[in-house]
Amino acid sequence: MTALVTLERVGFRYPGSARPALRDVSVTIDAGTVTGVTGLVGSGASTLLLVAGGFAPRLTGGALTGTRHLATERVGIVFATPWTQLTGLASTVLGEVAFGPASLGRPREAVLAAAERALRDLGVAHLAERDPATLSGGELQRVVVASVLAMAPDLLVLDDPAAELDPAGADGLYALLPSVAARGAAVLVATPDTERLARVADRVLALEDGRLVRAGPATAVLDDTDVARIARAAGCPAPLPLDVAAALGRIAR
Amino acid sequence: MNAGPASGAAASGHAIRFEDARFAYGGTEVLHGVTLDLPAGSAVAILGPNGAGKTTLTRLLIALLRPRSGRVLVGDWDVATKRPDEMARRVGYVFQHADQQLFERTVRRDVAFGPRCLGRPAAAVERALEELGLVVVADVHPYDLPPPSRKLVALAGVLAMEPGVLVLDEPTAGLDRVGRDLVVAALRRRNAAGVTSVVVSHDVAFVAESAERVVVLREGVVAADAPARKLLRDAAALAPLGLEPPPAAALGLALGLPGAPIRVDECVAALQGARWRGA
Amino acid sequence: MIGYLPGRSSLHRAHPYTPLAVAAGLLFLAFAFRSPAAVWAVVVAAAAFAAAGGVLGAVLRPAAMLALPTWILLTVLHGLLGGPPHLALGPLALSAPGVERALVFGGRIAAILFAFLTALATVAPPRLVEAMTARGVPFGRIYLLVSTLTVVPRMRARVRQIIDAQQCRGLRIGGSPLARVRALGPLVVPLVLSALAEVDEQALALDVRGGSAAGRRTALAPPADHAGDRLVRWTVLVGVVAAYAWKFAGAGR
Amino acid sequence: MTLRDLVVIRLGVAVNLVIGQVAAALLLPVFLDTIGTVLVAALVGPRAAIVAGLTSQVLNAVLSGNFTWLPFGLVQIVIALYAALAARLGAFRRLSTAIPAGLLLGLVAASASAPISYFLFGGVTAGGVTAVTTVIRALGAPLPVAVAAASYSTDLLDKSLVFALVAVVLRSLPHQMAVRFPMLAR
Repeated sequence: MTALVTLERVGFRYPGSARPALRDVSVTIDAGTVTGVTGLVGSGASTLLLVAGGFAPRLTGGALTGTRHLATERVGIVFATPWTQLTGLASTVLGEVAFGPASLGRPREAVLAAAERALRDLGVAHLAERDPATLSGGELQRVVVASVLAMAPDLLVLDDPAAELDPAGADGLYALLPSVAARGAAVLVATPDTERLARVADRVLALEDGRLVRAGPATAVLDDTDVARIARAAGCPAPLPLDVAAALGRIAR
Repeated sequence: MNAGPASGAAASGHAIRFEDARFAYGGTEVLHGVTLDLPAGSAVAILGPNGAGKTTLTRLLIALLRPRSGRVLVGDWDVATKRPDEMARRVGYVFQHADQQLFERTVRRDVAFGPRCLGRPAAAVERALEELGLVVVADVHPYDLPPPSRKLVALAGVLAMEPGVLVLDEPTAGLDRVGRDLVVAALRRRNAAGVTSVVVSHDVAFVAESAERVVVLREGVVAADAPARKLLRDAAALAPLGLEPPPAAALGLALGLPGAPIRVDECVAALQGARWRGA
Repeated sequence: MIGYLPGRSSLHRAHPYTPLAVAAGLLFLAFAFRSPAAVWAVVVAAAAFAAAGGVLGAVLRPAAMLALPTWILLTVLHGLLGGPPHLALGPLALSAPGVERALVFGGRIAAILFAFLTALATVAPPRLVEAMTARGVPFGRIYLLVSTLTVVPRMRARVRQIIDAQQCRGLRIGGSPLARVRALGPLVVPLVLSALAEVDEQALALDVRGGSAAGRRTALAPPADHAGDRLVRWTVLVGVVAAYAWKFAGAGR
Repeated sequence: MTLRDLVVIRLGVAVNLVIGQVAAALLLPVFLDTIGTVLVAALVGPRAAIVAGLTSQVLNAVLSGNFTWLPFGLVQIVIALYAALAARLGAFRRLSTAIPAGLLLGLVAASASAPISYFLFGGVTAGGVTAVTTVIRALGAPLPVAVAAASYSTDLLDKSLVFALVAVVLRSLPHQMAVRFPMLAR
């Protein structure tokens, strides 16, 4: 596997803030994998996404320390709120998704092909002619992801992408991430929703107070899903089961 | 600021009654005669698909909307006769995007805004900050905090008003486990003191932890009204809502744990009581 | 008040710049003349413009609603309160120069309203975006003109929500003038702060989709610019230049 | 101009376009529709503020259908430049300087809009101002005086409130947001 992002002893501080948001983080992110980032609010998960994606300090200001190597310039980012991420320029979903490739000045046919492929990949091809303003939150967030994927990013970072969605919408969105990785991109997703993260992440990074405290497969890193809490109380040794199916074989009378 | 009646003053809660309440936006009726009786101190969750009328129902409680016919009562107040700022003495309403309402320069001052408008004592402000773990950031600007923490600040601002009824719209979106546990604890504490809570949420695990009773709204009518312990273990009833039983309930069911647990601590107690072993 | 009305008229099919150029030309012409007859000739031309777009009926109502109050005020301001000589009109004595002035100013207003409401009703915003993109208009200009319009409904909803939320915290919307001025703070400050808090997300979302790309963007469906379109636009330009030449040559009256 | 500046300008324009809703809810007889322009002037600078003002003028016409306001775009430029200068001189640091600066802007803005209104439209501008003009004219004042007096009285209240509100907003900015706007530090 090729390392797409390499961070060595990276620290980051936002402008105007005395406290570093990241401290001494060393990690590599590989192409073709889904990496989860989790931690309590304020632990630095969102910051890690911005730094790994090369957005901080370029667009946020602030000071980066340590070494960051980013093997690509094609990085996509998705946030929780779909409405901050639309251009507001297009009157159709297809137009919205085509905005990215069109702004690169590629030929018309290539732009449309990229947009249509991204819509198909996310299962929203049937929405192509709809006005984005008429979509539900779940549909809109898929369109946002499609818009970013139309740029064919090598690295896709998502910051709690399902926070505003209902459970069905959230499940649908998380289920897409492994397929994005299967096409060769590295996916980096931060969320406090450890249950869903455990289902899709090849690897999970746990942050505490800006430091990377654990990294590894979900079962080795996560221990705070509802099921894991129950299993721990039942005396299960680590690694704890994270969902109901895993727990059934581990708890017995 | 507002010299209202003294009757709504803190501590004990209020019962809620919907009597054949109907509501229409323009010509389209979205609530078709809802009748509900929620005694003081009840912990109620409202579930339902988008567009079922959940938000319409809760907005009636604070007079942001008035029923077209029928009545909505909070204690002995008919909401049709009150303005929202008068209802605020009895009903604390936390909006889904409540972080957008913050405006003061410190967390503490923003939490104190509601009590100040109502002329209520400031002691409740410190209690609310403490309850939601905000004491350490009390002098920080709310917008210098991450968005999920801002949600807690907004909730604290409503708790500090010490309303007899709490209405929370999707309070857990984006919160981490610690934040969710703080919200659950605050709700349970209020329920025990007689405060009525009404929670609108898609988050069934949170509903299981915070509600005793679940009302399901579908297309503007009450489709189900059952104890949470019954409804949240019923996969067939939840499926049409796009929901599944919460993990604790599902595990309890799969293992056949006694006492029909739906909460994490109930599962833990059941497992320890029956001497289950983890492997 | 009025927006785009789908149709198949020559204006609907024209290059989007053409109706806009005609509307702008009519505005300049309305200010070029100072005699009531000339100004009202421009009004007739503007009405003919609306008829050509098949929107005369649709434009008449909003134009009348916008123009009537000002016409009434003009009649009072200039007709009734104007200087001598006065014309007896039943019980009223109207100032003759005042009436002339009211006709000129009222005509200008009518011409501007007809011209631009027609352009608004016949130029589809997505086609305008395509036309501007094809012409290489800088992204920022298109973004500000079009994207801002799509953001307005959401901002209105947010204003409503902030008013609701502060009322639910006990803020009285009403009372003495001083109380109402003081209520501005809790309503305006959160509107601005919550919007500013989203600025970075919006800038990042645009950035990853090529918002800062330097080259020319691809227009996906550039509207055709026919010889007839260009002829009309040149005619308008020549007509306006001629009218002002005539005016400044001292023949405007 | 960076993407971020562009997003801030769009925000300012959007605030201009919707803020009337707040004034209407509070039944206050003011427009406040330059608050976004003034804010952009203080946060980003004069050029961005001019863009915000002109865009607001065009979009206001598009949204209301009242295109007769277009020539008043000139006033927006005056407001943008004045606000940027006021920000540079620190007028927004205190209410006690912001309000007089706003009053002065009221005079300046009215001095710019009254001639446009008088020469192009015979004294007719946005609804409320024209009604005041008519009343003053009916009391016996000559037309140019009536137009000027009406513009001044409405603009003074409006612009002083706008400046006061922008001062409150700037004072309420969280530290981490404020440091992102180099204009503020000056």
